[in-house]
Amino acid sequence: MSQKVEKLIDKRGLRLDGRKPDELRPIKIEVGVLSNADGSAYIEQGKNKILAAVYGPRELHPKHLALPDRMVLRCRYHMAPFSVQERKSPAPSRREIELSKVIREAVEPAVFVEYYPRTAVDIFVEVLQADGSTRCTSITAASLALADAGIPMRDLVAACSAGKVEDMIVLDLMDVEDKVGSADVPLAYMPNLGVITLLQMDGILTIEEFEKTVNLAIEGCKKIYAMQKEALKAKYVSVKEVEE
Amino acid sequence: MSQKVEKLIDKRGLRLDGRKPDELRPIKIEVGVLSNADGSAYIEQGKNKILAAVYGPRELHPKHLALPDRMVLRCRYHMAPFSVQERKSPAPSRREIELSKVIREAVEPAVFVEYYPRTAVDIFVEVLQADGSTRCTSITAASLALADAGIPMRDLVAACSAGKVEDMIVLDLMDVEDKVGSADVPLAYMPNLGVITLLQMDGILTIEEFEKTVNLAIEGCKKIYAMQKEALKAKYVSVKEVEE
Amino acid sequence: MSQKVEKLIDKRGLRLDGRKPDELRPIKIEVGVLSNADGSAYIEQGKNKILAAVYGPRELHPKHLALPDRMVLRCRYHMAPFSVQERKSPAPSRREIELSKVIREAVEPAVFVEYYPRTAVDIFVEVLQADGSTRCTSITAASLALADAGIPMRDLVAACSAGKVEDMIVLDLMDVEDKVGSADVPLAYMPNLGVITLLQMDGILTIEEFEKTVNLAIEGCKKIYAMQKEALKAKYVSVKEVEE
Amino acid sequence: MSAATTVVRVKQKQIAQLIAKGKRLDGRGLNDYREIKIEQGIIERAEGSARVLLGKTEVMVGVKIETGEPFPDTPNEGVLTVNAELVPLASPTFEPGPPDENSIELARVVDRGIRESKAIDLEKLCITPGRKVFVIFVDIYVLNHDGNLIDASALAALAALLNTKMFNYEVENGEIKLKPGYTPLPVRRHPVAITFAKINDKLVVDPWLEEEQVMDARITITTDNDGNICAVQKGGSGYFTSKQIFEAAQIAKEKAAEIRKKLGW
Amino acid sequence: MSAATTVVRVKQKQIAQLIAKGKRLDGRGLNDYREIKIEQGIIERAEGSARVLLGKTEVMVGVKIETGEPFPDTPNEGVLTVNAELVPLASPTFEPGPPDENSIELARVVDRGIRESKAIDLEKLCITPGRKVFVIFVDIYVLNHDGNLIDASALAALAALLNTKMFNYEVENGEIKLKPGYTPLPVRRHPVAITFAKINDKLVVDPWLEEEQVMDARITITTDNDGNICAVQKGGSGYFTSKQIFEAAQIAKEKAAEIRKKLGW
Amino acid sequence: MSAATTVVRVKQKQIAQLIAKGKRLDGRGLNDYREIKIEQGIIERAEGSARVLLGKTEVMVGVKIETGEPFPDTPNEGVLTVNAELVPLASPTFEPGPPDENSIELARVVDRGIRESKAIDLEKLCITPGRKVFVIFVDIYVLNHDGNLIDASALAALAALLNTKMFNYEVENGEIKLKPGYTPLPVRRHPVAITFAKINDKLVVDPWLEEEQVMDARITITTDNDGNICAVQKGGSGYFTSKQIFEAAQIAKEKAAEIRKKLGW
Repeated sequence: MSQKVEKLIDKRGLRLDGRKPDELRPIKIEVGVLSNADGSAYIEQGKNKILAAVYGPRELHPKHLALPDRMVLRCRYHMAPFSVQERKSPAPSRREIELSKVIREAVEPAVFVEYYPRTAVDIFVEVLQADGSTRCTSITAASLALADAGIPMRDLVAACSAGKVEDMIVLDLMDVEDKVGSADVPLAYMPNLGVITLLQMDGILTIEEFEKTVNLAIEGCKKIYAMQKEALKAKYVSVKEVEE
Repeated sequence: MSQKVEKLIDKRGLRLDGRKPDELRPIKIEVGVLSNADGSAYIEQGKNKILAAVYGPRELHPKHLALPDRMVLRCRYHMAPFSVQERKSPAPSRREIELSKVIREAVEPAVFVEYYPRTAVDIFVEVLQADGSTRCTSITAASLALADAGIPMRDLVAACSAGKVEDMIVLDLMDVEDKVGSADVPLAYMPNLGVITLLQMDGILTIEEFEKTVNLAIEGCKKIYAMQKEALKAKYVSVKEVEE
Repeated sequence: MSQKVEKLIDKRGLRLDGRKPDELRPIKIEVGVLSNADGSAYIEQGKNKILAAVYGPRELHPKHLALPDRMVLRCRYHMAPFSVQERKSPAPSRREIELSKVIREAVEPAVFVEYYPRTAVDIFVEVLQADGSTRCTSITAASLALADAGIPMRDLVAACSAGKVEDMIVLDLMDVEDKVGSADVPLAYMPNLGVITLLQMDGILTIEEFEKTVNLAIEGCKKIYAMQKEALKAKYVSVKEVEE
Repeated sequence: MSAATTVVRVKQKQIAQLIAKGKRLDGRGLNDYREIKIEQGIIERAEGSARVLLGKTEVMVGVKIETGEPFPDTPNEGVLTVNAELVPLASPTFEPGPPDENSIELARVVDRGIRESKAIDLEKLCITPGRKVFVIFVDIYVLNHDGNLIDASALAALAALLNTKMFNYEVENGEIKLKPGYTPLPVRRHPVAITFAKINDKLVVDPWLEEEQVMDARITITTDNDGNICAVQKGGSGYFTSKQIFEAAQIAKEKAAEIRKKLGW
Repeated sequence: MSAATTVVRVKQKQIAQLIAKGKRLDGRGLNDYREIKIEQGIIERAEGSARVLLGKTEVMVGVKIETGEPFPDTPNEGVLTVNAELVPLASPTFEPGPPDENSIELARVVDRGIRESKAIDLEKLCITPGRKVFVIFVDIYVLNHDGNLIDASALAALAALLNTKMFNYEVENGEIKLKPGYTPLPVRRHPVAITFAKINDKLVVDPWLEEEQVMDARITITTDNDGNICAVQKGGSGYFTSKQIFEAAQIAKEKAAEIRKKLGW
Repeated sequence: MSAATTVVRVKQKQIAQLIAKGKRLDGRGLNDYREIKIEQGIIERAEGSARVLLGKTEVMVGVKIETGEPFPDTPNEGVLTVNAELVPLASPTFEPGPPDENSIELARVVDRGIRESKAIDLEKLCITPGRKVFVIFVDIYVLNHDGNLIDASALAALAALLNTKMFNYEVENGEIKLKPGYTPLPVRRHPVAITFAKINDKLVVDPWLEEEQVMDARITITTDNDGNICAVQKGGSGYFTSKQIFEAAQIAKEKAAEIRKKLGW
């Protein structure tokens, strides 16, 4: 049942889904989609469908884990059993545990953690459907859910991958490009501060290619950042409309 | 090694073990059988052999789980590895976890939970041999163990199943009738109050059949209730005899 | 891939590795080998390579496990996945859980547990390579790590096995002798007090053979005890040299 | 929960007083169901999927099909596996970790409705008797908890099964050989679960979260297309009279028929 | 436990003073065993079963037989698996959950007695060498804990094994074909475990709960029909002299012979 | 940790002030690596092994080879499995139990360096395509934690792989038949991980424990023999500018080349 891989880039330089090398997948963002969570966001990025929710600041159990001078930020990245080709067991995999850590560390630089000492803020990310670069889409969503929950933040965090596919540096890898391509660089960025909060890489890149890839991913983050702000605005506009 | 199934009801309208449709299996009840537990009961109902013990009211760990206005009632239904045809792994199965919940919820209505705030009362049920309708036999035993432990109660809870086997509504299903029959209704009842505290069903019944089955199960519960009271009396009589 | 077993004792009465029946394997002991632990020791006994570390006295979580009149002594015996022929899963096996208990109970008689009430002292034993009688080598190492951590002790505990191999009572069984031999007696001893703190046996021995085996193991412990004291002295001498 | 006790009691009184007058906090009548919205086929990676909104309660179900071994006592039948996750983004009271008693009960009640009504023709899912069959994984994913998870999950599970398609295949020497095209999963019955909460000795249908927080007990009655009962589950630490249960059964049958009609099942 | 420290010390003193005079709280002499009651065959679902009462200590053992693969280093032998559960109804100190160090030690000590004495003829349990053998599951279930669980469990395990019957069978093309009738499990030795508690430097046999709560250490010595030792286990955080151990071994041998005689083993 | 906050702040200030002057607490320059000591072949039971000392950080790696099934998408390749245990004797902050996020991240970063650089020729580890391949278990065992576990573990893993020998064999009817002698594991690349800590906006290479306790973030860059990057991992709750990262990449390439040269890789 393995996927047969055609050429990933055609003669016109277009990718399997018709995108240009530096083109993002179609993105749809909605903020405040869950009534129980303190903040939430839903993103579709190509076939990625990801839901993030934030609960907190709230009490921490057991209490001795609370920190006297800051909140404890926690994150769980989790994939629905039906989100991937072969059914995934619901128990957290090693991959999910690593991604939970790097996603938390990608959004934490944006949060004023010292505002709510002795509390916990929980980020829950559920991947409903996965099609490559889910950690980036998750960070984009988590950052919006934090903002929606009113957690004080320095900036939004936008995330996007870039990579190398058939000798071309391309933006926003989808699943087949990630698997068959020669390098994948997921990156998260705070555009206002101009700093990188997530950076991973696997594959093989020369230092020059690496720099080019990082810079392309940053450009992608900037575009996503604009969409994040739109989505936040849309929510508050619609809330205002409802209130009026 | 699967059981071959003969006809479950013979020409005379009798069941595989010779019972009439509305007849209970032979029942043997003993109360106060374990020296360590605060209360205990042992029941044989046909080939079901079930032991229930109650510990408490006692302290609860961790303490933040205690409730300020009532006790916490807990229940564990567990099957011995040798209680069934194929050895059962000792780890709790999903079925055992569900049954622990419904058994707890079947006896809880009988308990004055507000008498011992901030405490825990634990019910432990061990199925030593299983032959169908064990959740009912467990409730009958658990209720006696609570009474034996001196937990204040509105009434005893008696439980019994009824169901449909080869177009006949029958009382107190044994294993083969449960597996091959067309419907199974386990039910728990407080005869003095005339109320149902457990009700489940699987199979297919018309609404009329369902009513008939529920009513038959209630009749079964009433008979078992009489035996429960006998068993409690027997214990206290024998204790008195020992004391005198 | 199973080991082919030659004769375990040759015509000259020597064992597979050339030892005489009452001869220990070569032993190398080093104390204070880890910079983070409060105390530590490393032992090679034949091909056994074992590291023990002690942390404490330190706080205990959760606090209600602390004892008002003594420390809580804890021990974890653990084997590295690469320490045995077939890779061992890192999850603790039933064997490791039993050995953790008997090792703890073998060193506990030597510790003045009442000196540090409400604290925990943790002994961690890691078997890096296993070649038979690892529980004995572990006790020898754990006892040194406790001493190195400055935990007040009545005496050092030395441990050694003896057993029966091809009708001969021999000292300090290595893996193949343990597996193919007819009895194995691991024993721990406090030479100054002349008392046994670990004793197990499996195999078949007459009572006379059992006594002989126990006495031989005690002789082994006494020799190891001398080496333990040497190793402790060596460490403090070298520390002194460094300090001077 | 304990700190909130007083709040709960006040709300309980308020809800009970309304119910005594035949009214509910959210404006519904005692036997009114909340609005049901169903979207199917939203997860392309899954063989079938559906998202159900029951008021603000939101449940997603994905169906995956794999091959596996049959159970020894049903060598000619495919295997149905229902699993439920109360993921922590759905409610402040849900915690990460292995399934607890609530999610297990939820999965097993939904499972019984499908299984006992014989909704799926499991015999059509046998590849090689005794050796190889299709295994249908029904994964219930609760995304927002605003009460009555059982009914919402049962609806979502059935909607996802009705949306499920299997690739066509031939069996050659015990191995599956794919053929072009898809066939729908053989679903032939439409079990619908209807849950009631008992509050102050009155029954209300389709309780939402505020009602569940104050109810004494609940009862779920699942009926099939013929109006027969195929699964019942009492929950909660209260009790029912048999009269209440027989009335509930009647209403459940009618409500289920209404829903089936509305959804075209 | 910590709150009970003073109570324990008072009881310890009392028990120790009695023992110094050769007496025990429950009236026994230092080397007296409690009464043993054995019932066999009480679990019809199991291939073998037994319930042992040792004073008020109550242990049930069920034996189940399945087929499985042999261990690679003993391709011609069946597999023996001993498991113990300290179920929480047996004692206020037992908690639900996976086996802890006490239940694991209990199972492993009983296992060693059976295994090292070669009580079961495992070679007779081989079906196809290297591929298929019988697996004997011995499940120890402690129902009431009044001390000396090891001896009671070892007795119950052996009694259950002696009660075990296997269906007759033939092997045809590697598959088992049942034949009419049953054969007893091939049990040829009768290992008996005898446990001593050391209290105030004196040994007492078969300690009950109150003695275990104050003992310094315990030692279990298992002997076979010939009076040979086949398993030893020291437990607890105290120590023994070699003299004490050699005396215990002698008494264990005698007591085991008595018990074997009384039980007709 | 919370109690130590003030101590940490004081130390942070002290370390930061030193770094501003291009100095470090332990006397090193900002781009100085600690001394590396490697011992190979110390565990005879393992097919390969190595112990690395990086300053006082001590890591042992054992390599075991077993046979197993290939992954479905790489039927012609052996399987590489990297596992890390932060055993509690290595640090007061390590606890017994299943791998936590730190040990999982450590294992996965080391794994990616080996895998992405194609250090091992996995195709040479195929026995029967699609059915049977060699599985290489790389078990990382941290024995003393004095900072920069990633680099030390990556070095130890590679050293152990370079030390690994496989028995010679033939395949006969799908079964392995041993032949005399050994062959080294086919390792053809030498990925080296270089980790930087960012402290007060400056990068230092190979941070030791005290530096890790006060760092804002870390970045690990693994390069292969050609100076290409094969793995990157940012860690910690801080951030980097792209300029910092490009500088780090350059230094990592140089440092890795130095280390490779020094070790003769």
